[in-house]
Amino acid sequence: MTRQSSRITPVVLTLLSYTIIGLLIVLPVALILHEALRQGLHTALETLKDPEARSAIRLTACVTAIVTVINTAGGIAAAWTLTKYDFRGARLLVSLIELPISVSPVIAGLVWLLLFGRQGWWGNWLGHHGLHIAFAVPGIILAALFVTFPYVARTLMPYMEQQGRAAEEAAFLLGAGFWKTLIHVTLPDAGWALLSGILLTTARAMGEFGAVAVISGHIPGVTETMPLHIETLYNGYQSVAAFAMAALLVLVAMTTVLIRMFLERSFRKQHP
Amino acid sequence: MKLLTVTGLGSFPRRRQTLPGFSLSLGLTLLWTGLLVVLPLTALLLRPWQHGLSPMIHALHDARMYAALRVSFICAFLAVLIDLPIGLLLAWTLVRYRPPGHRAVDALIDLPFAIPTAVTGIALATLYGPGGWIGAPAGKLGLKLAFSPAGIVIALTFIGLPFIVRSVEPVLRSFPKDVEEAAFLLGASGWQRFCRILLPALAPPLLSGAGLAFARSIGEYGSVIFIAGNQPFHSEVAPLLIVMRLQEFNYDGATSIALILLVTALLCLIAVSHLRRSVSSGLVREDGA
Amino acid sequence: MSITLEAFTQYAPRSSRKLLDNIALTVEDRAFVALVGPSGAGKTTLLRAIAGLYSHSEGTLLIDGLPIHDRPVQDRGIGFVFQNYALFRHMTVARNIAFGLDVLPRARRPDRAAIQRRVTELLDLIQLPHLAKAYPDQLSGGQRQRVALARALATGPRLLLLDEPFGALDPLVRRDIRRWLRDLHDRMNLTTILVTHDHEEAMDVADTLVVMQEGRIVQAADASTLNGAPQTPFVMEFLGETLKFPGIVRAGQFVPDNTDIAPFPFEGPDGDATAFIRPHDVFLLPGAGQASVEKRPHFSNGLFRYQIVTAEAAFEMITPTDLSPQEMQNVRVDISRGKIFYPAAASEDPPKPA
Amino acid sequence: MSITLEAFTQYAPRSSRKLLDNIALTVEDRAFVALVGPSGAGKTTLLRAIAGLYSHSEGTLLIDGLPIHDRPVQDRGIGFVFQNYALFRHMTVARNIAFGLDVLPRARRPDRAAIQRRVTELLDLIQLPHLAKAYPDQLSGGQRQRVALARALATGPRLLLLDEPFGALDPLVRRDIRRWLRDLHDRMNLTTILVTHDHEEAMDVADTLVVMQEGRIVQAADASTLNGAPQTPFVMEFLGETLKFPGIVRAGQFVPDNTDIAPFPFEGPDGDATAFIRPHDVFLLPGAGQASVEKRPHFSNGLFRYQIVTAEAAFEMITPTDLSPQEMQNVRVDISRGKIFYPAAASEDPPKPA
Amino acid sequence: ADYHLLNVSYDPTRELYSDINHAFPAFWSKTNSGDSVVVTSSHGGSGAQARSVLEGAPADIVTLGLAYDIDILAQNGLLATDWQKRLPHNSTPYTSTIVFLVRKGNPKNIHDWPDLIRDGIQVVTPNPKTSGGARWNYLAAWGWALHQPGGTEQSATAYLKALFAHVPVLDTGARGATNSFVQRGLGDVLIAWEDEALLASRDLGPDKFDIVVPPLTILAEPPVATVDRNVQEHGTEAVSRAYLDFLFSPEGQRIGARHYFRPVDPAIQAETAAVFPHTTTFDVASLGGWTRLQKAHFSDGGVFDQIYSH
Ligand SMILES: Nc1ncnc2c1ncn2[C@@H]1O[C@H](COP(=O)(O)OP(=O)(O)OP(=O)(O)O)[C@@H](O)[C@H]1O
Ligand SMILES: Nc1ncnc2c1ncn2[C@@H]1O[C@H](COP(=O)(O)OP(=O)(O)OP(=O)(O)O)[C@@H](O)[C@H]1O
Ligand SMILES: [Mg+2]
Ligand SMILES: [Mg+2]
Ligand SMILES: O=S(=O)([O-])[O-]
Repeated sequence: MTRQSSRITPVVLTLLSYTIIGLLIVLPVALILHEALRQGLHTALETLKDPEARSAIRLTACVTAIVTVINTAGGIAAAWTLTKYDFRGARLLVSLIELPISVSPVIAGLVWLLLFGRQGWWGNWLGHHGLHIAFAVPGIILAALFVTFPYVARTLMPYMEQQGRAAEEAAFLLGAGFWKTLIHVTLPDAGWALLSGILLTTARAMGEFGAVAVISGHIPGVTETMPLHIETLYNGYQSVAAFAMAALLVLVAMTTVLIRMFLERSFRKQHP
Repeated sequence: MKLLTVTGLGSFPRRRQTLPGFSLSLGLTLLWTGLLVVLPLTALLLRPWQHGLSPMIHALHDARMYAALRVSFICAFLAVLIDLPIGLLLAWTLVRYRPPGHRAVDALIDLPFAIPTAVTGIALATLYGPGGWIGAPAGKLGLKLAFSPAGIVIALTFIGLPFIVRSVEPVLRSFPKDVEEAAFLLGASGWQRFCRILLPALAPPLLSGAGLAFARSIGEYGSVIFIAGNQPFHSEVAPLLIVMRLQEFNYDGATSIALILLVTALLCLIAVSHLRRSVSSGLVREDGA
Repeated sequence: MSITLEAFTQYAPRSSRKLLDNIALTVEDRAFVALVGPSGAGKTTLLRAIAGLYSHSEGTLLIDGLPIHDRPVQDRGIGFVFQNYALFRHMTVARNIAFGLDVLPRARRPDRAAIQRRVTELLDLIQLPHLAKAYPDQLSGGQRQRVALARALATGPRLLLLDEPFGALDPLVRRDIRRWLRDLHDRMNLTTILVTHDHEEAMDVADTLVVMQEGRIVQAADASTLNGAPQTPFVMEFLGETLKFPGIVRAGQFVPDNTDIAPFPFEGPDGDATAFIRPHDVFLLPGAGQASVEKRPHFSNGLFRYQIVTAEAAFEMITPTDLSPQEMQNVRVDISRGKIFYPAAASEDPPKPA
Repeated sequence: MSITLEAFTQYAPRSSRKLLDNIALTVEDRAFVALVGPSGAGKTTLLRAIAGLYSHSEGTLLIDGLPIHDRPVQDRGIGFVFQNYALFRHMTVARNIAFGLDVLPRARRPDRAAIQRRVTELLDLIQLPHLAKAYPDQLSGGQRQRVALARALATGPRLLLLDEPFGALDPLVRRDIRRWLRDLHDRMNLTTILVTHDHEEAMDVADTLVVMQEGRIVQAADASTLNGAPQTPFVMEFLGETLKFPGIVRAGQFVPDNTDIAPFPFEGPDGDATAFIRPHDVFLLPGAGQASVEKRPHFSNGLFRYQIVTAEAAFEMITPTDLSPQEMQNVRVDISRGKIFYPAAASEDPPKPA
Repeated sequence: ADYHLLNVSYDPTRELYSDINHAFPAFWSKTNSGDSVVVTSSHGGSGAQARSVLEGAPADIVTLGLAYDIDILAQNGLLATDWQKRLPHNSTPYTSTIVFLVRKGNPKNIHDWPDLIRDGIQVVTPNPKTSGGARWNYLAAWGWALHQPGGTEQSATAYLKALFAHVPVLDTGARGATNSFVQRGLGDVLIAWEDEALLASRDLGPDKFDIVVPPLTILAEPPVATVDRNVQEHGTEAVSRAYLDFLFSPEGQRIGARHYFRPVDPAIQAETAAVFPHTTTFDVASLGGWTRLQKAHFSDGGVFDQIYSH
């Protein structure tokens, strides 16, 4: 179908899009790596050994893990409920689940303050009972939970929708109960979509800034996640350390993206 | 999603679901959604009224808020407008031409989503600032990119790009080859095939991608504040104003603006989905997004 | 295993639309029943109802005399083969087949070796012993179909429900596999209900055919009853190529409107009526009329197909004899083996057989 | 419009695998040709090649004596109907049909009214005048199929290429629409090439059948030639239910291995051979042997199907006569109307007809 | 450690408190028989930091950019309203002033406040709504304008309006503004804390920046306090108090001077006089005091908002 006349178009369009990618995405990433390595790899790595840096990395890993587990579990339950059953109010539930995507990160932090800040509804009372949520790790987790809330459900739902219910019904008729069907039949088949949702959640949870900034209080070693610590470092004229940590986050982000791509590819190969 | 029918509301007996586990999974879903979304948003809904109507009325009379909303919305709109052709071009190149390195590029596209927004902000501000790799040459040409609304648009373009590409890509990939061939055999030129056959099919995903990018953009904070300039009435975005009100210990004001921002964002999303529905007339089978 | 439905009505989810309307059906133990009917007739719905895949229904549905939901799924002894197999794509063929055993509660689950043995046995049965390790996506349609069957048989069900299991297969393979299925049914003492929209297939394999239309059972009988005494024009038309000749019943005779067609005796009330007949039941009365006959291209099974051209219409007949040119001129048409239906019968009333 | 292919070889995109291998085929102007063959035989590939949808091929492909790529698409006069219609989902039926006219360069494009008229005309032709404003997703399979046809016909092509156009239709509708297509072909003086995997359909509608296997043409002939003188066992088997009896040719006789089957005279070289025969060409010689016969359930078109049980094997025959019980005992089987193929023929060599 | 202290501070004190936090434990264990203490400090725009504490950040000590931010905490019951009387010098261990940082060689020839509003000059200063330092900057300009012959509130407002018209970017904190000027090369002049400016010109880029001290500027007094409610909860009253005392001690004062914060101890003042350029200053009290200024200028709809409203 392609005639000689159109041989040139692919080349032009490819060059154009590669240029755009270069300017818009590669350049900022290159800048981050460039700044991080300005004083050599060794210095960059040294900065990551700083106790506050390490505690930021630890906190980020911990928050990410908790958030990913909770939102994955919730996302699976939601996707399953919404695609495998018919019930009234399903549409409303879908809208609610997707809502956080259109909520500003700042608001995502703010809403928790309204509940758990000292000026909020329950913050004082909880504080008196020794429970600190705002400006402590639980608050950060809540903010990250809110921001990454929809991703697993959103990636799973279209896939499960298209899966239909036949396999589940078959499993049911073969005597499998809810858990067995979910674990042995539905999830393995939706594996790729699930993983890609999890990776999105992970990436976003690690990198969240606005929401966490509102509720964190920037307490180094206690409530500073990596993105917040990057800001602190940058403001402390420790540009190399800041960019080294940023580069670390970028590398992790790239890894998740690569894993996602790889999974997708092997998935396509398996189910052509 | 099947449509909810209104017929026979409550006129038939309660039915059990075919598959087991309905109450369990619905319960988990409701608990999860209730605690993490409904509860905090309820707080946001109620808080502005806690001290009567006046904070909200005051917020509604605040020209600065309107200016900030305008900046947020216009910049987000422009960014999406820029993202649309770029996203379409990228998706097209990756899916159709599969040029050398397309896999790597495909992976790169998700980066804006994954890189922490603050890092994005610092990197872009450095890059496009007066001394930056791009900012310096642009400055010589008399272009001021960073610390102006143009900076906001740049940051939001960066943030929104993956949304467009990722929603167009699968539709483009699964677009039936024979439909294009049919058009070819009926004599349509390459351009005619693109405009009359592909574009209408891509319009719904483009729109929903645009809707998502837009919603994300108007709320964007981290990547914007570093590059925006943050001048009231000029380059101050709505989320920053919320933070500012908080800083003034003005919770009622902050929540009022937050609520207004949220409601406007939702209205925009609803408008987009309506638009999308009218664009996809005839495409009865929606693509589940 | 016997199945009894009485006044069984099934509603569409979240609506008051009836998918099945007042169904009465009894399936005896060890019967082989085929559900046939046009698309949308409710065949799948009925099959799924019997499997217990719906719950919002009215009326009686008894399996071996017990309401279906009274027993846990594992004890129901029902094997179900889905229209497009619903195999578990991420499991090997062997794991697919073993699934029903794997998910048994530990107390009742056979040990690994026993499950392995059962799988091997079933793989032999479906003649695919070499494919144990393959994934469903690597199989052809016919192979998938057999794997789905093996999976349904693994737990030793006594009732087998099959939803258009041969839909995706090519005609020659189809025949083989349906024979094999019938054989299996007989050997294993199963009760089998098969959904198909192919009436020839149904007649070939089943003892009883249940003809469905718009959520109701129009007629349930064996093949020769259905052929000899179809209850409604719909049944007649659905079960094969049918020619229709409108006419009138008068004084113990059916007189077709088309004068090239010979009237014939028929006992019934006077009035407008239509004769329905299969092309192979049409005979020619050479020299007795005005119609002419043309030979059509090759037809199957050693039969010939002729086009009969009358002044008013053209239609086709089928016959095993190769007509000579003189037999093809000035013919009159004999449709006395046809069935007469009165107009009302077209909708609801029980018709009188011709 | 005539088509000539000579030594035509088509490679898979970006590989050296041959999808079509050394094809030679001539399609006369106004011919109705059916391409038949099992799945993967290359039918679609050949049709697409003729439409000019490939560019990387070897050999000659001439349309009306000219290489296909020498003319712009609009001037080729080819209408193509895709297997799953490939309708434009976002356009109404009318806009779909008008598409080929809408995209003509302004200079050659008819004015709006003329296009409108043509669309109306085609909608009438396909008997769907009321559906002009409907969208493809709102149509049934049969309706879509006809819209696809109308769209292909809008620009007045002289060559019509159809890829399994009836795949999704139910058997009764299929017959009607294929008759209608044949009619259209005759009325509009088209040259038509139809891909199908249903040999009965091909025989019913086409003048010439082209049987394909693994990218090659095995035989191209009319239906009776194919039936009377199939070139290979594959052709024979592909064109209908076939029984196979191995045996040996010796001294002017074919002697089946199965002793319940009567030997019959056959002129050919001595050696191992196999007789292929259709079930309806089998006859019984009652009282002449050891085999017994059982009646099978109902079969179509007034025919009967019997199972013949010999000491060595069981197989089925079809006959229009209802056998009496004594005719069913101690029979010998007459297969003298079968065709004999020698082993080599099973793969490549041109066979000798029996 | 026996004690953990959290010092919630403002932006330009990162380096200062980093040193103090190192020095203090030794000081403490000397007087308290080996008790160990670890101090962490958190930095950000002064207003944002005050809000964190107000909302529940577990600060033992606040060392903020201006008294008003601590007043807010006091008004909400986190500490006594007379907190400023509890320590010497109005609880201000160091003072500072507001100065100009310009590019090396002062190419735009900037010497005094009027130079800032010349055509083509770009001024970098953070947002007074979110940054304490920015409020000092703002008030320095305001006070200077009032002190001019014939200076009135109108003329001062007009000056500020002209000044902010030259500001291309409003960062949220003092450090953000410094970064814009220093790292991203934005603007011709940065209005900054004296300590911030000295740090930048002497430590970050001796060859890149010059300091310009305007003849008349404000005396900035960033105060410190313990957060009573939190220290009671944490049981850290004594050690927190000791931390603040340490700031006033000679050692604390010297560390401050090392980071270009002006000591309040006269002895140390004399000792380090060479570090600090001489200038004339006025204080906040002379402008009407924080509460009045805050309300008139920085509250919603105040003078600062009017500057920007069209
Ligand atoms: N979940 C459902 N909700 C609403 N209507 C349904 C549902 N399932 C089936 N139907 C409707 O019930 C009717 C019967 O459907 P069913 O699937 O039983 O038909 P069928 O006889 O199996 O047809 P086919 O031969 O096409 O498979 C159809 O009109 C269908 O649209
Ligand atoms: N684009 C392609 N790349 C590689 N192989 C192809 C391609 N298109 C078709 N083939 C292969 O060429 C062979 C012939 O395919 P084709 O579609 O022509 O078969 P067909 O006769 O139309 O079969 P069916 O009846 O299933 O439609 C098949 O083995 C197929 O896998
Ligand atoms: Mg069905
Ligand atoms: Mg094909
Ligand atoms: O730290 S500041 O309050 O001066 O920005």
